[in-house]
This record gives sequence, C-alpha cells and structure tokens, in this order.
Amino acid sequence: MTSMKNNLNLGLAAFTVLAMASVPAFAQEAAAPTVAITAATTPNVDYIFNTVLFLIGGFLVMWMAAGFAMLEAGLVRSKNVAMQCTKNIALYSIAGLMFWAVGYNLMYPGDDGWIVADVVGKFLPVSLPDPASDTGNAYATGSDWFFQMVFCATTCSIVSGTLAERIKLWPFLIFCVVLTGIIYPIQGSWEWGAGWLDDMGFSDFAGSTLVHSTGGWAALAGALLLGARAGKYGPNGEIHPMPGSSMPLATLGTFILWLGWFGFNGASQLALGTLENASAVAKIFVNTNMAAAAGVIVAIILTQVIYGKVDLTMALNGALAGLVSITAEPLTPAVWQAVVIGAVGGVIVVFTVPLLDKMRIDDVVGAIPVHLIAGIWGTLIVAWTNSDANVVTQAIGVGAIGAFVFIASFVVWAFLKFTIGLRPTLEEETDGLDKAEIGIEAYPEFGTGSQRI
Amino acid sequence: MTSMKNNLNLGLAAFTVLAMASVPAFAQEAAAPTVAITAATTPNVDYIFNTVLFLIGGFLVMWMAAGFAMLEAGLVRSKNVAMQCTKNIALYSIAGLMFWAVGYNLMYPGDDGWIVADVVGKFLPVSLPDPASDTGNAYATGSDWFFQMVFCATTCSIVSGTLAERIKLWPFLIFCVVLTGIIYPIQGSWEWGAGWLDDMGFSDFAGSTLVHSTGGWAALAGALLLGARAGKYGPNGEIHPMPGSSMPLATLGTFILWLGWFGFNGASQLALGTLENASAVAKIFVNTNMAAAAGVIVAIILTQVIYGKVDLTMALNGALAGLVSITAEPLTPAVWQAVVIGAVGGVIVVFTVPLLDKMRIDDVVGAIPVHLIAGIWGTLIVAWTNSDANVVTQAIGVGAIGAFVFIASFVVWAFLKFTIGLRPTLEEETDGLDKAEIGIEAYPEFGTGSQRI
Amino acid sequence: MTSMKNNLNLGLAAFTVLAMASVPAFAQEAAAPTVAITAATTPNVDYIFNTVLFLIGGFLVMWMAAGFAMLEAGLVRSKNVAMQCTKNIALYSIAGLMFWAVGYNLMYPGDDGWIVADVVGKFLPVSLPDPASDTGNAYATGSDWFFQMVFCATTCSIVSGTLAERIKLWPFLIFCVVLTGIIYPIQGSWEWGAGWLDDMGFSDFAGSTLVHSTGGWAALAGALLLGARAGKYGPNGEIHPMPGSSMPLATLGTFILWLGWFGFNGASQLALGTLENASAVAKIFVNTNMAAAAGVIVAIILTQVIYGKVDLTMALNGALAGLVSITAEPLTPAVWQAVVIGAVGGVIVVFTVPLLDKMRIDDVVGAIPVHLIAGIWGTLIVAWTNSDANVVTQAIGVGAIGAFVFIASFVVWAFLKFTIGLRPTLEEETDGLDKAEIGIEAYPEFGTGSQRI
Amino acid sequence: MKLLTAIIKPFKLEEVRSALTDLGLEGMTVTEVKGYGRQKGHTEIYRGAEYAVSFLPKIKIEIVVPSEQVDKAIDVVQTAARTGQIGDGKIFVSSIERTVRVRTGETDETAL
Amino acid sequence: MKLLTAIIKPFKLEEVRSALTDLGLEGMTVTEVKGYGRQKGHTEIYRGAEYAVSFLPKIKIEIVVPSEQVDKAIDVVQTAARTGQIGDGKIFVSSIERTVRVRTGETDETAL
Amino acid sequence: MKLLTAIIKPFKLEEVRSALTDLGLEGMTVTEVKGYGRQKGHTEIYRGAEYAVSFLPKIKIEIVVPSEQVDKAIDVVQTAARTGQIGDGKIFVSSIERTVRVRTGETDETAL
Ligand SMILES: Nc1ncnc2c1ncn2[C@@H]1O[C@H](COP(=O)(O)OP(=O)(O)O)[C@@H](O)[C@H]1O
Ligand SMILES: Nc1ncnc2c1ncn2[C@@H]1O[C@H](COP(=O)(O)OP(=O)(O)O)[C@@H](O)[C@H]1O
Ligand SMILES: Nc1ncnc2c1ncn2[C@@H]1O[C@H](COP(=O)(O)OP(=O)(O)O)[C@@H](O)[C@H]1O
Repeated sequence: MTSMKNNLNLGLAAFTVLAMASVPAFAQEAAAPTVAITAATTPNVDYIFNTVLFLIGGFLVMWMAAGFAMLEAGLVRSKNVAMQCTKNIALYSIAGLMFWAVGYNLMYPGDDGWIVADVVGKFLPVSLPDPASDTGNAYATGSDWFFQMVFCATTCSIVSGTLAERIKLWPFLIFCVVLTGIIYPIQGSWEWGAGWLDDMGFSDFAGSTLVHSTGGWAALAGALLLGARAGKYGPNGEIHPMPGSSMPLATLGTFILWLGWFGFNGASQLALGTLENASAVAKIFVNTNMAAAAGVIVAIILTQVIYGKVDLTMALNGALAGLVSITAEPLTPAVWQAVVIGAVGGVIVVFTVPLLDKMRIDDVVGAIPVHLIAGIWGTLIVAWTNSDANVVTQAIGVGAIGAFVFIASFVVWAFLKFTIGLRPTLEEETDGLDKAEIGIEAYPEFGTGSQRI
Repeated sequence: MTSMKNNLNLGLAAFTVLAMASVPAFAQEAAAPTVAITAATTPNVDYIFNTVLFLIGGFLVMWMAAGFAMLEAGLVRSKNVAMQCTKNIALYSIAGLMFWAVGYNLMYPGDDGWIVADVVGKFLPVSLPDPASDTGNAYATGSDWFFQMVFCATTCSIVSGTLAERIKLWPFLIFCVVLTGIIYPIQGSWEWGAGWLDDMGFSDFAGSTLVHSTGGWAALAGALLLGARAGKYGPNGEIHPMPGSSMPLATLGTFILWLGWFGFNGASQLALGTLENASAVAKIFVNTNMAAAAGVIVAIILTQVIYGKVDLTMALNGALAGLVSITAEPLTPAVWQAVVIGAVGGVIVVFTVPLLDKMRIDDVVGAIPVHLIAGIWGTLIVAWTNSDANVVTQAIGVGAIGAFVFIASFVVWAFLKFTIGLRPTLEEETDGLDKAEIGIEAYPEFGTGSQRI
Repeated sequence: MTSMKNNLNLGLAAFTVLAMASVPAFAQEAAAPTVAITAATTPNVDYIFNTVLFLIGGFLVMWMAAGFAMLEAGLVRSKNVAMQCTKNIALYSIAGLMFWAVGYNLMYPGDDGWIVADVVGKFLPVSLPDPASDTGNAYATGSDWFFQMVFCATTCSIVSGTLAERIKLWPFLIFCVVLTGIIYPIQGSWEWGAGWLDDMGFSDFAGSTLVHSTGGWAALAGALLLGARAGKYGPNGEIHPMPGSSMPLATLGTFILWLGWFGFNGASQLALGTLENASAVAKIFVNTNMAAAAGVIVAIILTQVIYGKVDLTMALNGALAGLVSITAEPLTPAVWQAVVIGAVGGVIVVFTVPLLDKMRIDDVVGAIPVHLIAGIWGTLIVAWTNSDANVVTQAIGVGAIGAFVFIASFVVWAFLKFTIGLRPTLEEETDGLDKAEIGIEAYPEFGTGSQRI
Repeated sequence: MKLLTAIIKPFKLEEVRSALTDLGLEGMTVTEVKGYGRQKGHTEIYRGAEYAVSFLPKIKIEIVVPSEQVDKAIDVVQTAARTGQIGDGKIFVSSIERTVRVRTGETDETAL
Repeated sequence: MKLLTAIIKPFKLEEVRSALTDLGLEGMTVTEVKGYGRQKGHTEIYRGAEYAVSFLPKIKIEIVVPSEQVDKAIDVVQTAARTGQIGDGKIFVSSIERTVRVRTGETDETAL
Repeated sequence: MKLLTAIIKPFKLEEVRSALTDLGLEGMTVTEVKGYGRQKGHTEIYRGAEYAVSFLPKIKIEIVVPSEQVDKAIDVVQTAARTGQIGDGKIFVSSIERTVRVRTGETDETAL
C-alpha cells in the first residue's frame, strides 16, 4: 500500500495524462498497448472507480469483523460464546469511533501535519468535505477513511481471539480504545502515512506487519500478562486441550475472512481507474486465493501425517496463515510463488501452534501463529518477488513495529492489570464469562453447555 | 431517496451536460473543481455506474434477508427456530413475487399512472424492456426494480421477528402477501413514488419511515391482536423472559444487517456516475457505520450501568437502532452528528424494550423499538441536518404513514384472526411451532431443545 | 456464457466502435437509443467494467463455497459435521490449485491449443501477464481465471453433499482432484471453451449443465458405488430418515447460495462496459431472484398439501432448484417465464427427493434433484425463450456431457473403491466420521450429539 | 429415608417444584429424560419419508425425603403434575439406606 | 416391583425397546449418560495436544416391572443389548416399594 | 451390592473419578443433571426483565460397589468432591439386588 500522498499524485497523473487521452485520436492509439496503459480514464471516471474500489473493499473488510466473531465463537467453549460475540461487535464499534476521533489523522497527517516528523502525526478528528467539493484526491475522502478504518478494526479483532475465555470485558475494551486510537495509527503512519519506514523503503502492501503482526504483538503482550486459562496447563507440563464449541461456526468464520480478504488485499491497490490497476487488482485476487488454498492443503496433509487425523481447526488456521503470508505482497508474486508463500504459512501454523502450548502461552484461537508469525514471514519474503524491497529493510520494519507495538501494548496491559485487573475470579472463569459478565448463556437450551462430562 | 421521476431527470442531466463534458477541452477544465463536479461521465458510463450501484446495493440488501433470519433464529427458543427460518425465506420469496405482480407499479406509477392522483398508483405487473433498448432512464430498469424490491422485502422481515413463536405460518404468510403487494407500495408511493408527501417536502432518504416504521407499525398491529406468548406475562404483572436459543446466530444476523445497510443507505443515493454522487455514497457509508457503532457502545454502557451486566441482545439491537436512526438522512449529517443520531438510537432501545414488556406487548426480537421507535426518531431528526426538511412536515409524514399502515394492517390481522385464526393451540405453542407446523426440530440432537430445566 | 473467444471479439468490438464513440458529436447522438447502445465506453473503461464484473461475480461465487459448507453442515447429523466442514474447505482449495495447474488451459485452449480439436484442450499451468501489458482481452486475465475457477469449485461442492456421512475423507479429496483438474475442464471446453458443443449451437448460459448437472452426475456415480448410509434403508424397503443437525445453518447456507447466484448468473454475461450489457446483467439479477422465489413458494405449498406440514428442507431445496433451473438461460426469459421455470424446479424437488429414496439412492442433501434433475430441466427449457437454441441440440448437450461425466466419474470412483476403499468401517460410520477421521466433535458440549434417543 | 422418583411432563416442572418447596422439601435433582409408555409417540415426515418418534421428552425428579413425609410428597407431586391426560407420568418410591452431605459429612435425615 | 436399570450402547436402544415391547413391557424411561468402565475411552488430538476422552456415550434404560417378570426382562435386555464386545454394559436390579400413576392415582402393579 | 449416587459440582468430576479409580472402582455412570437445594440459584436479567435460575448444573455419579467397599467409597467421594461451599452435594446409598454384565452374563459382584 503506498502512502496517501503517492496516491494523490496518482490521481493528479490521471488529470494530466487525460489531455491526450480524450482527444478523438485516442481510440486508434488505444489499440496499441503502451498507450492504452498510460491512457487514464477521464478524471471523474477514474475518481469514481477508485472510490468504488475503496467502498467495495471496505465493506468486504468490514465483513471480516463478522468472520472473527464467528471464528472465535466457534473456538471458545460455549460458556464464553456470548462474551466473545459481545467483544467482537464492541471492538468493531470502538475502532470506528476511535479511528474517527483520533486515529486517522494520527496515521495520515499529510506532508506537514506531523507532531514529530515522520514518527507521530497530529491529533484531530476527521470531518468529511461536502461531496460537491470533494476533489482533493483521486477518490472520495469518505471512501478512503472507511477503507482505512476497517483495517484498524481488523487489527483489534486479532487480539480478542488470543485472550478469549479469561479476560474481563471492560479492561479488554479499554485496551481496544488505546490500540485503535493510538498504537495502531502511530505505527501505521510510519509506513502508510509516509513516515520514516516508508522513506526507508520498507514495503508492506496490505499489512502483514502493519495490521496482522501488530494485532499479534498486542495479543502476545496480553497473553503473557494475562496467563493461561484455568486448567489449561498441568503442573507437570501437561496440556489440557479445551475444544471449541462449534466447528461449523469456526468454518463459517474462516470462509467469511477469506472472502473479506479479497477486499483487504485487492482494494489495497488503492486505484482501479486504469487498465493496469484493474489488472493488478485481478492478479491480487488470484494470488490471495491461491495462498489461502495452499495453506489449507498443507495444514490438512501435515496434520494427517503427523497426528494420523486431519485437524479441522488447523486447516482453518492454515487458510488464514496463507492469507496473512501473501498480504505483504500479493501483486508481484507469480501464481506459483503465491502458492509457495501461502504453503509456508500452513507449515507455520502446524508447527507453531503446539510450540506455543509448550511455552505455556495460551492462544485460544491460534492468532499468534496465524497473524504474528505468518505476518513476519510474509513481510520478509516480499524481497523474493519485489525487487524494490530488500530483506534487511523488511526486517527493520518488522523489528521496529514489533518492538513499538509489543512494548506499548505491554505497558497498557500492565497498567490495566494493576489497576482494574484483567482476570475474573477463578469461580467466574469456571462458570464462564457469559454468566459472570453478560448474564445470558449463549445456548441456554443445549445441554448444560458450560461443561462436558 | 428522491423519486424515480427526479432520478430520471438526473439521468437526462447527464446527457445534456455531456456535450460540454467530452470535448477535448474537458481535461483542463476538469482540474477546476466546479466544472469537475458538474462534468458528468459519458451517458453510458453514467448509466453503467448507476446500474452497478443498484445491483451491488441490491444484493447487499437482499443479504439482509439472511440477517433477519439469523437474528430471529438466534432470539427465539429452539422449538421455534425451524419455523422462523421458514417464515423468513418464504416472506422474502413472497415479496419478490408480489412486488413484481403488483407492488412496483403501485408504488412508482410515474407521472400519469395514478388511479387516485398522488395517493394510489396503478395495478400492473412489471415487465422488463429488452436490454438493447433499455434507455428510458439513466439506469437499467431491472436494477431499479431489484433495488426497490429488496426494500419491500426488508419491511416484511421486520414483522416476522415481533410475532415469532406464537403465530401460525399461513396467516402470517397471507399477511405478507398483502403487506408487500398493497400496504407497503401504497404508502411508499406517497414519497418515493413522487406522491403527495413528496410534493409536501417530506424527506426520508432511505426509509426510516417508509421501510422501518412501516414494518414496525404492521408488527405492532399484529402483536396487539395476537397477544403475548403463553407464559410470557404472569397474572400479577410478572415478566418471564424467554432467552433466545443462540447468541452467535443473533450476532451473525446483526453483522449481516450492518453489512447490508451499506447497500441500503449507500445505494439510496440512486446515482454513482458523477464525482459528487460517488463522494456522497462514500459519506453515507461513513455516517451509516458511525451511527451503528454509536448505538452499540451506548447500549453496552447503559446496560452495564443500569443492570450491572452487559446485555448482548441489547447491544445487537443498539447497532440496528443506530442504523435505523440514520437511515432517514445519512448524507447531510457531519460525522459527529451521525454519531449523536445513532447514539440516541441506542438509548431508545435500552429504555423502550423493557417499556414494551411493562405494557405487556410481546416483541420477541425488539423490532418495535429498533424499527418503529428509532425510525420515528430518525425521521424527525432529519430537520436538524437537512435544511430542506422541517420537523412539522416530517411529523406529518410519520403520522400519515403510521396511521395508514397501522390501520390497514390491523384490519388485515383482524380479518385473519376471525377467519382462519392467528394462533396455534396452547399445546402446539408449548410443544413449539416446529413440531406443530414444520414437523422437524431445528436441532434434533441437542438436548431436548424445546425446554430448559 | 459465450466462449472466451467470442468474448475477446466483444472486447475488440469496443475498440473499433470507439472511434465514433468519443468524438464530440457523440453526446447528442447518445440521446438516440440505437446509437447509445452500440456506443461503447472508452476501451479502458470497458476493460475495467468487465474486470469489475468478473471480480465481483467471482467473489460472490466464491462465497457459495461457504453456502454449501453451511447447507451440508446443517443437513448432516452432528457426528459428521466437522468432517463436512473439512471436505468443503478442502475441496474449494483443491479446485483453486487444480484449475490453476491444469484445468483452465484444458478448458480454454484458445483457437489452436487443442490436443484433440474441440474435444481435449492443452495441459499447461496458468501464469498471469504483467498488469502493465495485460491487454490481450477486454478484461484482466486474472479476473477471468478467478471467475472461471469458482465455477469449477462449485461443481465440486455439489458432490460432497450427496455422499456425506459415509465416505472417507481421502478418497473423496482424490476424486475432487480429478474432477476439478480433468473431468470438469474437458466437458467445459466443449461449450465454454468453444469446442464441439459450442460449434453445434448448444446453449448453457451460466452452467445448468456444465456446472450443476456435471456435479450431479459425479455425485450420482459416487452414490451408486458407495451405497446408502448404514441404517438408512430397512430390509423391507423401509426408509429411515436421518434429520439434519441444524436447520438454521441449512437456511443460512441457502441464503448464501442465493446471494452468490447473482454473481454466478449475472457475471456470466461476461461484459459490463456497454449500456446493453449493464441492462442485461440487471435483467439476469431479476430473473435469477424470481426463479428462486418461485421454487420456494411452490415447495412450501406442495409439501403443505401433500404432507400436511411444510418441510423446510424442501423449501430450501426449492430455492436452489429454482436457481439451477434458470441458470442455463437467465437473460432471455420474461419475468413471468422465469417464475414458471423456477416453479417447475420446486416441483421437481418435491417429487424427486422421495423418488430417489424409493430407488434406495441415498442423497443426503438432495443435490441430485436440485443440481442434476433441475439442471437438465433448465437446459432443455432454454429453447422456450431463446430462439437461437433448439431442444434437440440442448438434449444432445445434456446427453453428451452426462454420459462423459457419469462414466468418467464412475471409473474414478470404482478405482478408488477397489484400491484404497471409499467407506469407513461400520463402527466408524456409527460413531461418526468426526471421531473416526477428524478427531474432534463438531459440537463437543451439546448433549452427546452423535445420537438421539 | 425414601427416594421419590417422579417422571412428569416438562412444562409441569415449575409447579411441582414450588409445591414441594411449600411442603418444606428444599432439595431435589432433576434430569431431562425421554419416556415411552401408553402415551405413544407420533410420526413425522422428513423429506417425504415417515418416521416414528417413539420417545417423548419428560422430566425426572429425584427427591429423597424422610420416610414419614413420603405420603405428603406423593400427594403433592401427583396433584401438581396432573393434567388428566395420558402421559402424565409415574411416581416410584424406593428406600435409601444412607445419605451424606458432602460439605459437612452430616448423615441421613440431617443431611437432607 | 423391581426397577431394572440397564446401561447399554446407544445404537442398541431400538432393539432393546422393541424386545421389551414384545414382552408386553410398555413403559420405560431413557436417559443419555456417559460411562466409564473396563472399556476405556480413547485419546484424541486437538491442535497438536493429546487428551483423554475417559467417558463414553451410553444409554440408561429404567424400567419398573412386576417382580415375577424380572427374569424374563433381564434375559430380553441382555440378548438384545449384547454385541459381545467390551462395553456392552450392565443391568442392575433394585426394588421399588410403591408406584403411582399420576394421571389416575392408581398404585403399584396396576400403575405400570 | 450397593448403589452409591453422588450429586456433585461439575468441575469436581475428574477428581472424584480418579479418586475412585485409585480405590480400584473401575466403573461408573455419569449424568448431567440440574440441582436445587440450600444453594439457591441466582437471578439474571434478560432484556431488562429479571428471572430466577432456580436450578444449578450438577453431575450425578452412579456407582455400584460390593457392600464391603461402601464406606471407603463414600469417604473417597466426599473428600474428592468437597469444596466446603454450600452446594457440594449429597451421596445417597441404596441396595442393588442383582447385577448382570450384558457381555458375559456374569452376575453380581463378578459383574462389576
Ligand atoms: N414401567 C415403567 N418404567 C419406567 N418408566 C415408566 C414406566 N411406565 C411409564 N414410564 C414413564 O412414565 C411416562 C408416562 O407413562 P405413560 O404410560 O405414557 O402415561 P401414563 O403414566 O399416563 O399411563 C413414560 O413416558 C415413561 O417415561
Ligand atoms: N460399577 C458400576 N457402576 C455403575 N455403572 C457401571 C459400573 N461398571 C460399569 N458401569 C457402566 O457400564 C458400562 C460398561 O461397562 P464396561 O466395564 O466398560 O464394559 P463391560 O460391561 O462389557 O464390562 C460403563 O460404561 C458404565 O457406564
Ligand atoms: N433431598 C434431596 N433429594 C435429592 N437431591 C438433593 C436433595 N437435596 C439436595 N439434593 C441435591 O444436592 C445438591 C446440593 O444440595 P444443596 O442443599 O444445594 O447443598 P448442600 O448439599 O451443600 O447442602 C442439590 O443441588 C441437589 O441436586
């Protein structure tokens, strides 16, 4: 994803190119590829296409919020399902409000809006121009804000899964406020806001690092301070699995995320108004789909070989890991390269999920392997297919954002832990958070739900 | 939403403007905002963009039918879930058939097609022109019909939730036939059909009153004649809650509705072929999202404060109430105003849901607070942000449509009650409608489902 | 669906037409319908619209994979739900990989790429051109591949439902590899690849035969070799129904499929860049929706009349049968004709579902009536509304593809049966495939799930 | 002490429970069961095929009472659970030799 | 009267029920239970970690019969429920002192 | 033989099971039940209206043991199931006249 600044230029390009484009002679020349490419559509058409790309991409990514909700509802035990649903709809709402009140301008300060040049943007709520004079960019201002906001929400969704079943509602929501209002936008400004990482040549097309690893780091910091679910790990290193309550909901959630990812990666091309952009978006769709497919198949084969049975939850994680892996660069890889990149994502899931358990880091839905580890992989491998990127700069970006997000999150989590506290009482946790904090069971009529014999 | 007539003009405008638009000189002028705005795209491009807007908006609103189905399936007890699914897919189908056979032309009679001028349109099924000569408007005829039809279906979906768990299938479906074929189109013609309310200056952009309140009034009339579910209210005014069977399905349904609403409000701009229209659609997306977010957060905070626990079902209703509130005017409010308007929607839910129970009006899913009451609020508040609207005219529109829909619905419900009857026997209701009328349990394997110890 | 070849011409047409289109004189003429129709948009705009059509249509059809997953998860017993989810996400992934590695070029060899002229295309993986020079067609290469791929995946999804609850995971997945890589592409090339059926004048707009019947034939061959679920049919011809585990999931799946079908049929117009194409897509949306609606209502009425109760699962099948019926020709029918065509689909379901049981062919979700039988009906009835088609040629196409797919599938199934075997042991089947092959229950906490008292 | 096992219709549970509470019987254990008896199940149709549902949902109430209270308890349950329709259920009485309250170790009547 | 409590494998329920019906025993109460015994559970893997499923799904059938029919009933159940595999289950017999039919108030054998 | 029926708190099941196994009691049958007793339920709020949840989830363990092992078994269960909190549950003892192992036909103690 280039910075908004670049994108504006791109818009202006359309205008200038146009003089030549719309003269009658155009048609014939159009037949010749080279011209056809540079030939932009008329500025309004270009503007409308870009806006449509942001809006369609935006609603697809918004839909991912439902995907996370279903995935997590399916992977937690039934006694915590209503809580998980509550967290997911609340965090999506918070992301919208915070990214409007603070986040957007902190992330996209423009050329001269920085408080600390290229590091910290400005604090200012967003207001939209009158549509009749919304001509500052090659797209509608609102469409860009909407598209950026849903990315911020996605980052936050990642956190809720890891910490499920044992964190109280309010401390979690307060963290979401800080993450979506401050932490996410600041690190985002370094790259997509045209800050220092962008200047350095760091490349993260749709956010393997800026969105997924960021969510993963915030989740990891939380998991370390929060500790594991009661009874998850025995005194002698035993691991006690706590199977999720609904495999079909987890599967539905994964399909929703897969669908949303076409908007996530595709619309990150940020422009649709030229033949080249349209073709690029199409190529991104293909690579995105192939990486996910490879992740699924690898996870299925590996779990069959290693465990003698196919683990559906690993296959679902595999799809997501494939998607995260290709997110840093879905455009430059050839199809076979996208397959390879996604396949490695599947491998990562199968091997790091048990690893985390061995380290006694309790990640309920596997968000750390899927979003953090695969996100790092995806960011580093950009250098393989994109000659503009080099692995050192990529590593610096991964490290810088990782350090900032992890430390900042850790501080916030620690503050919450020692003030209002993060965890419910053991009894509340045993009874389930639905009873303790929501007051309704997710499935009041299906067996006793909250425990299994 | 302006009337189709206006929309046609809008299309013609595009044609005329064009002469100037597509001369070579255009490009430079385009740089100057003022011209860029008026400069329309070529008529075909304009036509295609408008058609695309209707089709995308249309399938998003069609998807809301699934949202209502899931929301209601989640909020009824498991013994009535299969029935609720049946009602929802049946009513969506009926809406399509009736709006084709009768509704559309009754709602959009055009300038001289009225039976009673500006009050009752004409009775005539819809037939679509050959695509090769579908040039009567600035959009494809079929795309407009499809977009209008899904609004009709939405109105009908609202009714099924309120009356759930105690109304027989067939009387309900018969009511749907009348509502979608006659009641909805007639009141709709008064405003969107360029009837008397439109002439008066009443303003309802996407249907807070025409769709949501209309559904709410029809539901209210039904609830009064139908009475409450057996055992819902005790002899001494006790209220016996009957928790829904699946919170994740209710949450999924809400997310689906939220997603669909971008089409509901966004495509109600009715045109996409100019820079201004594109920017307007984008702004509508933002305001729609913010109103919903505010509704959720307000409902969460209020239920926490008032009841000491967060009520997920209220949070879900809060999102929908926020959406309904902004539907009458999603374009003119500044973002912060959209937040305020949606937040009030959240307040409405938290306070009117218990109020209805006190009045012993049994609204299973909270459709009356969400669609009727928030719909009235949203319609009246238009005057705050849209200078073309005034609160008196808005009140007249709310009153006129409310009176017509409530009375007409009441008559139909009463007729059904005293002919085929509305309610199953007490035993059938106790056993659940799935067993009584559908013959399959929604969840045959999960506990006994139909009651809880 | 015309062949890719025709589509290319269509693209070129846009170029030539253009010379006239973009001269200043254009605007006025545009007012005159005839010209407005032929007048294409500029080549880039045309290209972008076509690409957008493929991408939106593509992600809608991709979403159908989730629809099949939910429909099947809802219609199998809970002890096989996790397996069904696994099969569905795996087969979608396999379809993507195989259609890239082999399928696409086998199906679309172009004019001179055939191994056996007009019968067998070439074996060659797909690679996408650099977006900067992707000017070979009037749409982005990747968008076309993506759109074609999801059709291939849909074909495969159909098979999993019929064979559910009794086929082992791996033989099923191996069959999917052959179906998506070889069988589907070869028969597809005969028509959409501009092969011999296309030359003959066979007409199948969006795949009633090429996609749905093909899936149905493959499923039928499998069902015959696999046999019925243990205990499904008694020794004296008794039929023992095995109700599905979740009606709301089945309903959700049907709504997802309905939504996806707008992309399935609508984007099969293959072009959006002219007024006529836009209007055609819109008409297709309307006819598609009406056929489904008619299928639902007919199924509801018939089951009420015949059985005295409404069968929700038949109503859901009715919607799908209506959709399959209109898929062979969603453009030429008048709305009322679409209603009739879809209604017959509903009739087919209600009468052939029990018929299959009498023949002891165990089709768990009703895929054979819905996709195979309604697909044949839809293909034959094309001649009613499309003067270019004649029923004999249609029958030849149905027969040829049916014979090829059934025999080829039968051979593959037979090979698998006599090598690795298709069925789990009786005990594994009784315990459920989730326990036997997946190792996790779909709903570990809801009652014992795997059986009902 | 005696164990009263009552099989009743599900929707009667609340009445029976409060009736027993009025009698001062403060403890009981309840189980969801399926019953088969004179009240036959019904046949349903699924996708065109008939099938018999031979078992009906019932609630089983187990309550241990001091021997002298058995008669009263039986009366109370029978009145509260009665609809007069077939399928109302049964009450079975058997004897309990010992009772222990886990929390305190109290035994027999004092443990109830 | 005696109470026969049979713990059987779930898929045997139908056979046992019809066998008992053939014997003229028209009433029974059935419960879904989980069993633990010689037939050990199995271990499963979830996300790479092993866990033991120590309880297996079983069906508990409770049927009260006149004392003289106990032997026949036991025979019938044992034959119908038998697979010869470990985990087939058990039959326990205890005595019932009184039976009341809620609907009519009939008692003891007439109430069965 | 005696039937021990223990009503315990769900999360204590694992402890009780292993304690019994250590005692060499290799078989038991477990049921999910709802309990009502001194430990009152709680009130919840749903959409603004209060309602009482009077029954609490409990686990019922049924285990048939040779008479001489009853005391040990009771001890073991009571210790393992005890939290000291109200609602810990009860243990009821009644007598079983006969036991049959379905698989083998073995009877009484040998069938356990
Ligand atoms: N002999 C029996 N043993 C155990 N339970 C029985 C017996 N007979 C009946 N029941 C239980 O009592 C319930 C009601 O009995 P039923 O004969 O149907 O009606 P009624 O009690 O009115 O005669 C049955 O559903 C079953 O659960
Ligand atoms: N002592 C016991 N008390 C209560 N139930 C028992 C006892 N022993 C076994 N059961 C029940 O009987 C079932 C089968 O017993 P098991 O020992 O596994 O096989 P088998 O009966 O063939 O020896 C167990 O799953 C359990 O439900
Ligand atoms: N008289 C009784 N008969 C049957 N079950 C009982 C009886 N009294 C209590 N129970 C069961 O024991 C459980 C715990 O009893 P309770 O009185 O709540 O706590 P405690 O055993 O600590 O006094 C109850 O939930 C109920 O399931």
